[in-house]
Amino acid sequence: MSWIPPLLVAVPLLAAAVVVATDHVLPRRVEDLVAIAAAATTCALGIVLMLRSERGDVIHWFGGWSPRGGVAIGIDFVADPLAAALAALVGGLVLVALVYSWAYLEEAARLFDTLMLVCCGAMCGFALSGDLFNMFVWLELMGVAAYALTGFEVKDIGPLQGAVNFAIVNGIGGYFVVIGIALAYARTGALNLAQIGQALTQGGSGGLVIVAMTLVVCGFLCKAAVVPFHLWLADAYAVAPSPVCAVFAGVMTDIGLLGVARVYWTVFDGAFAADRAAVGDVLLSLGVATALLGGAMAFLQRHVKRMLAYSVICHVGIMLAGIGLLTSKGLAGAADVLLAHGLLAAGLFLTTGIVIALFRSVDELHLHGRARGRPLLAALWFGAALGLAGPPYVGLYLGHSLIDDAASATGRAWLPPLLWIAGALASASLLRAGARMFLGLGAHRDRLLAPEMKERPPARGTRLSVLAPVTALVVVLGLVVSVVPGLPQRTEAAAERFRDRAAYASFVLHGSPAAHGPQAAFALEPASLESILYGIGATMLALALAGWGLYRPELGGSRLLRPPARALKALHSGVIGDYVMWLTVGAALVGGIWAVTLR
Amino acid sequence: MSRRIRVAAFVPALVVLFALLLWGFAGMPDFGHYRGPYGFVLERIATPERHVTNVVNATTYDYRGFDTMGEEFILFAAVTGVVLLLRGSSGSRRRADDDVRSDSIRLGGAVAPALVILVGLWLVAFGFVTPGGGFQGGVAVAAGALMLFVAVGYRAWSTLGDERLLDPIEGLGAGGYAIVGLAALVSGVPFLTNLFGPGVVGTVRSGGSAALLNWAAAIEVAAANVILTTEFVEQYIAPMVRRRG
Amino acid sequence: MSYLPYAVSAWVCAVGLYGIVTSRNLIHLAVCLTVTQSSTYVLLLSVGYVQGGGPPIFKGVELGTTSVDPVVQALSLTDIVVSVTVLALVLALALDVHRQAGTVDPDEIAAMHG
Amino acid sequence: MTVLATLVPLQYGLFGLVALGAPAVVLSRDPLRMTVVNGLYGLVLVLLFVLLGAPDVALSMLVVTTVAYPVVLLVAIARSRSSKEEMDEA
Repeated sequence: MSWIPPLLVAVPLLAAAVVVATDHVLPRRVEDLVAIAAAATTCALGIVLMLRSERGDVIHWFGGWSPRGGVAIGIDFVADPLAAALAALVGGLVLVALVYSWAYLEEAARLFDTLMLVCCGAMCGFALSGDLFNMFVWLELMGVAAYALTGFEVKDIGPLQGAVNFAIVNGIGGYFVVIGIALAYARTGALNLAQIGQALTQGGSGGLVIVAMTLVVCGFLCKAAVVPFHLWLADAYAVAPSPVCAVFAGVMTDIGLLGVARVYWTVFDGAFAADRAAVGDVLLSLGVATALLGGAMAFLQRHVKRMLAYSVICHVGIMLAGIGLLTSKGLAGAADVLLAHGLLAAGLFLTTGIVIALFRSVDELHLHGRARGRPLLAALWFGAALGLAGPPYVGLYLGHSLIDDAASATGRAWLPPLLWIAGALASASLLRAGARMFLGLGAHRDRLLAPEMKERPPARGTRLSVLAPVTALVVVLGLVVSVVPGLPQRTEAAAERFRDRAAYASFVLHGSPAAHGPQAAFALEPASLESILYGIGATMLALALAGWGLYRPELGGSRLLRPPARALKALHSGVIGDYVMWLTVGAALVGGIWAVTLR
Repeated sequence: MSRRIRVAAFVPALVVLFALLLWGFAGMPDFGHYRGPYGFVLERIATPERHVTNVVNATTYDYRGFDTMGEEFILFAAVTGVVLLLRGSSGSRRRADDDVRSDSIRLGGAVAPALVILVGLWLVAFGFVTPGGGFQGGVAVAAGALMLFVAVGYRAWSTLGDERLLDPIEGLGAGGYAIVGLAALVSGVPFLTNLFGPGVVGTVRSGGSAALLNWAAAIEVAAANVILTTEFVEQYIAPMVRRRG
Repeated sequence: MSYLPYAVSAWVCAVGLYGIVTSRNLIHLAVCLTVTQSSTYVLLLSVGYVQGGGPPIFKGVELGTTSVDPVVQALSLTDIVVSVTVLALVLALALDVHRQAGTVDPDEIAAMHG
Repeated sequence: MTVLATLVPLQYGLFGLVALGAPAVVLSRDPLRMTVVNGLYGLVLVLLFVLLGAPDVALSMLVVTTVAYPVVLLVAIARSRSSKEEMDEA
């Protein structure tokens, strides 16, 4: 089965080249079919690989250059269940986006298909790669395709500004990663994750390792849009076409977190074995700050896609907090949040796409009551929005409950309520927007919300016979994640292996297969009462906040809320200089804290 | 946020970041004392095993050939992106019909492009022997094509730069790299494994299928650069043409 | 003196970032990006340098002669390609921005978009 | 190796030029002037790379500095100087 990993990259990339090469020969619809077939193949191979890797990691040395005497001379792909599952999710969401845009983007030419396929291949490569520089290559490839997709609507200034900010912030993040790679390479003479990790375990920590970790982690956090590296995200996701956003929000953002988790557990964990808590606490704090800020900003939006973008930031924060706990349960929780959130966020963006196609607007207040009499759309919207809050056994519940367990196991009982509240805030904003659009409830004006965008979205295809089923499929899958039998045990087992640096290193460098315990049983884990209560509480809170948001202008209290709201909005200025300033502040802060706490 | 506040917040952060970088760099081996092992292992094995004298290219197209595949696709995606951005999402080119160019340049510029293209091809061909390779040679070939544009004028150029010709070439360059990799996989060995033996040391035929990858990269780079240049130059020329017409 | 190359790389990176933050023109900003990135090639090649070593090209040179690290050179080659593509993309975006907004000043563009 | 040893001061000189060149590029606020200064900075890097034993990288940098950067930059500058009306025409 070791032939599968390279195909996850080669199939979509080759299909992209074929689409360009045959552009003037094949009819457009045939090219679309080539693209769709490639994405479907990627998804299927990803699922096969995931199932296979549960019995042991699958490794592929490119060019047959396997390590000699523990020195890696080539590049490797290592498929573990988490990475393979992410690759499968990438393939699946790209497939959904391509099918959706078949009906949605009438003039979508080969350029769109090509860039989506390139993005798909790059994300799979990033997820599977076992080589630090190779990860950078896929990060850049993902970026280059994504900047252009963001600027797809070149007729408007918004998409262009979004693409510029996206490109510059992620570009600088990429340079940070390269400098970090150079540092690690100078110390260890290796680029292979396992080999660097092995060498650092012996070499100890010190300034070089701390700075290298800061730069690589901050570089990946730019992609993951974690505070304060997050500012570009709303500009970009608010303007990219909806199917593109579905892929970006569903997987591309989160893939930066996979990068952080991967380099931490394969490379840096050994060097900082004595000070794990100091590393984890920084990630945890960034996660909590991101979740709360994302939730609050989502609540202040009236542009629905911008609101969704901030809700993505909020959930990225929740996942990062899970990872920052540095336990298998926490990581497994983050992975399950990723899966459910990826599907639901994609579903929400796709639903927004249909609303845009039908009503030519993305403004919550402007759409007030105009989408009434669309029960299916309303059901999809409210279902997905509620699923994000995580009522018991629905949507994000499973991931949240695993993170709860991990938090209480590490003595951080304060963490779960914060994360549930953040999620409820994001969910409440979406419920509020849904209530205005689909039910016509609430006030017609709200001066607390961000100012109206002047632009009118471009005309889109409205063939609901294609758009609606695809969207419904994604939303339903996202909602049932929490009740898949055996999923929590299997993600936890996968997370346990993901964190085992020594086993990973000896498997990669010396080919010794790690021993794995018996396959986890298929059973529905009895959830802790706390999580059920949190889930119910978060749902009630989301509904209550949504209701308050609807009628807030009539209830008063604006004077208290306006100054903080204005301050928050001022931070998100859209000026690239400010964003890079915050990026620098963030990197200096993270590095400075680690410089003091890690010794 | 005003510019002054931005700079005031930025400069201290930059100073901290700069200090962090200096601190981290202080932990590296002294300049000129690279300790290996990666590079030294490759230097030891590349020539005996691969019959390649330029170890940089052996690294680029063989040991780390998979990175280069990603790199070719970065170029490929960037070109697709630039086309998308400069032509609009429909992707079809608005063709300008007039000739804008100075006649005086035409005579002088007949020989130079041919020379530059030859140099480019030489750089590609001997990439595994001496400095050079697919990227450097590819850009040089594209530069020769650009000089041809100056020499022959816009109309002849737009025939050469026709998308119906260039798109398949570009697709072939990037796709070719993936196909060479897949060919190995189909014959039951890992992706991008050399299938043709190492070739003869110090000649054009050294490097085995890595040499094919080198040529695929050269084709991709040359086509990509010609398309990029055409797109950008057209931004400049199209309105001028319209004004004349 | 053996630290100078690394210090130069850090300096170039900081200068480039300063240029990006203070820039009033997207074209200027794009060039500042390439300057920031140039710090990475300088760093990579300095890291792989071996005192007294020649290029890792053994044409007419005996095998086993001291030479510098080929790996960082391969990495720098990829890095240079990335810098070209990012420059081309950002400039293409800048051209479109100018077409739509009539300006390439990031502050003015943000103000226009609201 | 004695030939290479004599190059060491030259290396440090070029590192110094790079350190001066970067601010020179960044502080050229006029884009056209900046393109020229950036070209010179690129050439300094090319020389440095040659002295660091990296002719392949130097060659890449050379073709990039002399061909790719100037073409895209000059076109972008030329277009960004034209007025809004001309752009609408286009």
